[in-house]
Amino acid sequence: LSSCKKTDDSVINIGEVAALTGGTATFGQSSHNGTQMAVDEINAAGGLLGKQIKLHTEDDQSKQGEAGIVAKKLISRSKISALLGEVASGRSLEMAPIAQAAGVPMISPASTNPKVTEAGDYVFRVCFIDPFQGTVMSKFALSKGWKKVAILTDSKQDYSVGLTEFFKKHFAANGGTIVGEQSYGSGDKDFKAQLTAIKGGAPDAIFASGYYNEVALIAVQARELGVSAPLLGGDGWDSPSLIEVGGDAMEGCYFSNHFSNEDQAPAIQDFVKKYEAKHGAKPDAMAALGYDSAKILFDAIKRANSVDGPALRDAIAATKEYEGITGKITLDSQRNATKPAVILTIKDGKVVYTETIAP
Amino acid sequence: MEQFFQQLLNGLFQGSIYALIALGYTMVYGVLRFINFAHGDVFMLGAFTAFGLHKWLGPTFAAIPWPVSLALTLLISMVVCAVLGMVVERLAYRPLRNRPRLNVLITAIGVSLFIEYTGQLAFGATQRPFPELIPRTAIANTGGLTISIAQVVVLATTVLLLVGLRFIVMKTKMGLAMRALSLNPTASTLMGVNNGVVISFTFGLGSALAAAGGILYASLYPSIEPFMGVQPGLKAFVAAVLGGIGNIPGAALGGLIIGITETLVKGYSQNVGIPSGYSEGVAFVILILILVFKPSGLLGKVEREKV
Amino acid sequence: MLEVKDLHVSYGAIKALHGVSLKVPQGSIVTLIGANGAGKSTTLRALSGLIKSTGSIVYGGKEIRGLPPHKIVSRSLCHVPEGRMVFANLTVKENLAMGAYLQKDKAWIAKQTEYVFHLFPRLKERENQAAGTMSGGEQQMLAIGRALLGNPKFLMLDEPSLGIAPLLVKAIFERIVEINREQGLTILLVEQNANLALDVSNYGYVLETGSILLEGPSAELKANPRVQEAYLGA
Amino acid sequence: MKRYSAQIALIVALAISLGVSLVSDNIDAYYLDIALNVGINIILAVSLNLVNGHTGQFSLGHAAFMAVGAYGASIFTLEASQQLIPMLGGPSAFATGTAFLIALVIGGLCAAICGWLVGMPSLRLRGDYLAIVTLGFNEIVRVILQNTSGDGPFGGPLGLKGIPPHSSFFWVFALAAICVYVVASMVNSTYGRGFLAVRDDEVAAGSMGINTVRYKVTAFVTGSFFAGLAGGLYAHLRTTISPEGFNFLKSFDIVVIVILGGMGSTAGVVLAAILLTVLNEFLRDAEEYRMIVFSLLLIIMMIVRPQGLLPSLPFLNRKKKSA
Amino acid sequence: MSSGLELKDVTIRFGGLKAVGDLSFGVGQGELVGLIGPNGAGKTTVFNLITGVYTPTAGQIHFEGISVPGKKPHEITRMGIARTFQNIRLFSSLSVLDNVRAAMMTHLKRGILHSLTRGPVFQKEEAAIEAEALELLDIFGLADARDKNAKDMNYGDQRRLEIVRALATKPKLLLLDEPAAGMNPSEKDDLMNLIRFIKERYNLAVLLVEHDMKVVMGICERIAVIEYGCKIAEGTPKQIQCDPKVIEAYLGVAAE
Ligand SMILES: Nc1ncnc2c1ncn2[C@@H]1O[C@H](COP(=O)(O)OP(=O)(O)OP(=O)(O)O)[C@@H](O)[C@H]1O
Ligand SMILES: Nc1ncnc2c1ncn2[C@@H]1O[C@H](COP(=O)(O)OP(=O)(O)OP(=O)(O)O)[C@@H](O)[C@H]1O
Ligand SMILES: [Mg+2]
Ligand SMILES: [Mg+2]
Repeated sequence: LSSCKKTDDSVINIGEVAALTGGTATFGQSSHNGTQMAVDEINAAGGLLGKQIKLHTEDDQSKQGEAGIVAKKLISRSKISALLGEVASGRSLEMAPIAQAAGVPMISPASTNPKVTEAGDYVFRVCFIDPFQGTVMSKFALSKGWKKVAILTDSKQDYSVGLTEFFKKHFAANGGTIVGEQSYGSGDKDFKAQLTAIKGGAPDAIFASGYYNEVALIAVQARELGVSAPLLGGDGWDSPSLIEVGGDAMEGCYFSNHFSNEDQAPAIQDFVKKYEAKHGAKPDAMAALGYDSAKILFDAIKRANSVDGPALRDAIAATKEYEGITGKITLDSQRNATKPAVILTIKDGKVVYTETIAP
Repeated sequence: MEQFFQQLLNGLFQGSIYALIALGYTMVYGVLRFINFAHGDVFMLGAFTAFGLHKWLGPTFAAIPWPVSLALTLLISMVVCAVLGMVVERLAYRPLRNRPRLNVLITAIGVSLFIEYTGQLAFGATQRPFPELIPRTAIANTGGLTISIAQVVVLATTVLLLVGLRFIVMKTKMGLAMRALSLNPTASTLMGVNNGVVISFTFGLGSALAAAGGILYASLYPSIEPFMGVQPGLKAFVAAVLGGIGNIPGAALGGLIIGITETLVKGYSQNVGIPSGYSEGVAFVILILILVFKPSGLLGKVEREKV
Repeated sequence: MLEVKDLHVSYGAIKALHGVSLKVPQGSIVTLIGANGAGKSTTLRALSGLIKSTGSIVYGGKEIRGLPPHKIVSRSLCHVPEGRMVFANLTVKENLAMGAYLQKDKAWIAKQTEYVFHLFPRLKERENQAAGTMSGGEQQMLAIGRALLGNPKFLMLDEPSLGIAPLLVKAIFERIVEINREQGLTILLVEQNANLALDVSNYGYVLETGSILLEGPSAELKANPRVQEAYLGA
Repeated sequence: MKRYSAQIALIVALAISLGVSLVSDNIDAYYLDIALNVGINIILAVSLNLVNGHTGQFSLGHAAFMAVGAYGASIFTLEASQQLIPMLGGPSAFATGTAFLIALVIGGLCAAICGWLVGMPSLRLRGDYLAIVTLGFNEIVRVILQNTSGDGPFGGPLGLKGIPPHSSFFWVFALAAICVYVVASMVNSTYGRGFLAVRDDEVAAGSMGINTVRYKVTAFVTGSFFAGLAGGLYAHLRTTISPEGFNFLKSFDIVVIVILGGMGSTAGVVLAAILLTVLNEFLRDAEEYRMIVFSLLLIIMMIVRPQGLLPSLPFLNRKKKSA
Repeated sequence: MSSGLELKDVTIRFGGLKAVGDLSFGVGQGELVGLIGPNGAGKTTVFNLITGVYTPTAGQIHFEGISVPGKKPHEITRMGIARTFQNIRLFSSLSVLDNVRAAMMTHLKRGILHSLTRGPVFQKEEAAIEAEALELLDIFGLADARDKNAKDMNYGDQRRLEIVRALATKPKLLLLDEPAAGMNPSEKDDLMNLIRFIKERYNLAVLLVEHDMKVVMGICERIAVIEYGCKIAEGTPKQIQCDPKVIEAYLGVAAE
């Protein structure tokens, strides 16, 4: 019954779980592209510990339940030494206990819910977490002198719900007023009702904590209804299609992100160019995070000089000031990345960097 | 008060787009007695056809007045989707003609998945901006109320299609054959009806309507992606059942009711402390309430069976 | 007019007809009698293309076996099926309009509709009632009337007297003969009321478990003691 | 002895479940996971088959009852098990097992109660109307769960996490065997012919003395109960659950198994649950073509074998009891 | 209180149409009564009223002294009234035997939980029911077809199965709606004998709707004639045959 499949010792097996199809495929595909790029680069450079890296990618179809199964599959069939993924917190939460129980280190590129890394000492992430990002945007709004903010949350996404929660907490505690709180579900297209209600509160800005798919339409409809307040949001906005769809309506809106692909730092521009050459589009944050998660793993393997579970775990946990595309990454005792956030704004149809807010 | 009227308008337009999609849904159901779960996906294909057309002929279209280019886009996409619908019917549904309806339903789910995932492969998962077929400018801004041209076009199209469809189904020979076929296909073929042709026609018409719906929908909400048809498809289905499935004016009424209530709940629920996210369930709550009291839908005939 | 040779039909594994051959000459009334399950309805279904068969069916000099039903109807071969099959949610009027589906001549349709109403006044009374809510006998009238609107040259009737009150049965059979004489309509009649069927027809076939057992001019069959015992209820 | 073959089959199935469970640590975790999925899908499909296949009521909302069971059982485990286990004599296998069984039954009962509440008013609807109402109920359950607070007992859109992985081979397959036994026994009796009669002709069934409402509700509540059990097992297998996982597409998945297996054929549905779950794993290698291949297979299957894998053959229904 | 069935001034309307109007008549214990009338006279509707498919707009219906209207069809069946359908309504996907078994469910002493035990008591009960069902089928010559699907039977056999299925509910009153339709004259003769036989054997009252006068006149003890929902005559077959009103409305001049 038990498997006798011979493992290939000449390579290092790394697993990746991503939503390549289904509802959130656009995030999964980006992070996968980033990860794959990192793997290709390291292999081209001769691999690690004298071996090539073999990336085993499994699609979870954006479905609950699937992530857990494929995590098990990767661990027990592909004999992976480490696990990368998932973008969505819900699915990372499914994988985390499995990785923890099997003693396989797992790094999530972009799951921002605080609970993800609570699964145990084998579970890490390279992105900042919701409380930080929510606080950052609240600070930013206050710094702009916006005291009255309305909130629009995607109640289907724990990510959006989390951001809203932490934004609200900080904003209200620091003298701001929430003048309207509305929600919708991802996939919705019509937000006129919520926006009409929000309009009544005459907000200085609207915090739209959801993903870019809906935010672009929210902006368009807000302008149609004559609401001119700027929209604020988180890293979920990051995608070229935000501006493609939102167009002029996005002008003057702000969001926080892990990195800016406009950033002129050579490492970043190098990454952007390579990515663009390969995929025909500029990388978004998911791609950058996918790339960073793989690179941090490789860095740890090199330092540990082993792919042994405990050794690798300790090496990852020791990651300090790692120069990633998405900033200088240090993993704290909670295995979360502490790193700065950048605030970006949309100007003349382009995403431009405004400022960096440190943790 | 002004806000309330704006919400009513929002609801009316939202409802009219549901109604538009529901019309095609209910017509296909009325004739073939099966829930065409793939309707929403043909709807998506309609939008993508228009998208492709504009990528290809963009400059040409930009040179002619928008009503003309809109009409052309609609026409071409509707024809493309009608042909597609007929091909799907031919390949997937026709072999199941005399089979239990549940089989056809599963096939429809299969067709729906097939279109969605092939779409995702072909078009990519990321949403794309839909060209501005109808100027996105507001035509009225009086008294704080806003109405856009696109909204008016959608409402007008819905009314037009409602009248046109009802005429086809109730007044033409083809319509009579469609209704007869839905009741007893054996008997209708004994009357000389070529069932295959009628079914193809129905499918073609339904798909054309779906395509039109997709294009207008995308004009209102200008982002398209391969799964864009799932939610409107579901809402249209609910609207069709609410109005009495198979009943054309019923579908329109159902669409309006859902649109308006949904909007009002979204707009005002927060005032009583209920997150507006619950509005997603509103369509279903109305549906269940109405069906409990009127089991055959609002305008559906009580099919009292003679024993 | 119609010649059937060696007709075989099976429902899945069950063989229902084993080589039925029969002839219906132009202008005649031919009847097909037999016990329950003999295959009478099956024969008619095969003739109108509703089920697959093997053998040969030649109508007006042309082979029609294998054609789809609507093609067969378009050659003026109409079939009043067993179980009536009226369109339950359509009104009586709409049902009749469906009968005239292939007819182009509006004036003729109007005239023929009047004729059907004349045959069955009840239909006129109920022209806007949904057919499905009509009584059994009313539906039978509608089924016959509907077939007449197809302007048939060859009419197949499957138990037209089923569920019809005695007075009306007589009337219907009189009409059948009348239409046959006046309009030269050829009729193939399947009937359990064998007495009556043999009275109105010129020629008869007796079907038993899928094969023709006996045939002959109707009067002869009626006199045949075997027929009398088995089918006429001596 | 042949008359008692059903009971014997049940006992054998239970024994095998226990036996395999004892050595399950030696089974590859991934294969074990697939096996458990098969078992859970068997429960879901066989119970839905009682409603859709045998009784002819078209429910498209099975995942909702699964959700109710999953949340019910998980909340019980997360909130009450800690108190309960000491009362049962400390953390022994017996105590955790009993606590788990109680959690599952509570999940099942919650689902059954929901089934009754939904069934009573809606089962007089026919065909597609019932389908849409059950689908609607499915969506309502999802929306409600999703809009709860993240700190509350339901966990909002993120759902519940950290559910202990209690769903062992034994529990899953013992309950699958019991489910198959119960459904098959219910249907294969004179009393049970009533379900089929209701499916074929409600008016005639009423006129033959069959209380059609009672039968429909019985089928619906029983079906919901088992869906709830399956939900509990699912939650304690995956260890996390979220509302989105129980959306109407999940219900479709179950309906597909039922129809592919053959409406009203318990053996066929069991077979389909196995084949589809395994097929799903094989198709992983097709990557982004996976769902395309799957949907094509579905369409082709409906065309070449519309009656399902094993159409309802009475002798199969009568004999095959083990999962 | 009289035993048997009693209709008093029963009326039902469908929209503007009065399908049955102020109809009164009865069927005594063990009686065999015919109900005849032209097409659309309301005969089937009367059956539907008695069996709870329709509820009368006005009037009373009693069976063995108990009021019927408002009761559900299955409750009425349990009171001892069974029927056949003019448009055959068998459980089409069930086997012949299972059609009968389904109808016998009414007499089970134990419910669904009992079937889960599958113990000796259950097995015995199942065997007894099967034997009883087969006996009934045998009377109508259908025992050999026990495993056939009901929908695959020919019309005549389906009619017979309808009667068997109704009998399986162990009624005191059996309502037959055109049982001889679709049978040839000699089959009708057999059917007449069968009806007489089961009436004696199971001590039944029978209400028979039929258009074949040979059958009606041959077996009925008493006949009621309705037209447009109203009773126009009632009496023995002899009286009815000679009643000018009946001849004009229904029989035609020379009723054989
Ligand atoms: N759909 C079917 N599937 C299987 N067998 C069938 C089907 N229809 C009819 N049969 C069988 O075929 C044989 C011939 O049936 P058919 O209906 O032609 O008889 P019939 O002579 O018209 O009888 P009746 O007088 O009862 O109408 C019968 O044995 C019947 O059981
Ligand atoms: N549900 C209904 N809705 C409308 N009209 C109905 C309904 N049921 C019956 N009727 C009408 O009531 C009248 C009586 O019908 P019923 O079926 O009782 O006649 P019947 O005496 O059984 O006739 P037959 O001998 O032809 O079967 C008919 O004219 C019929 O059209
Ligand atoms: Mg016949
Ligand atoms: Mg009648």
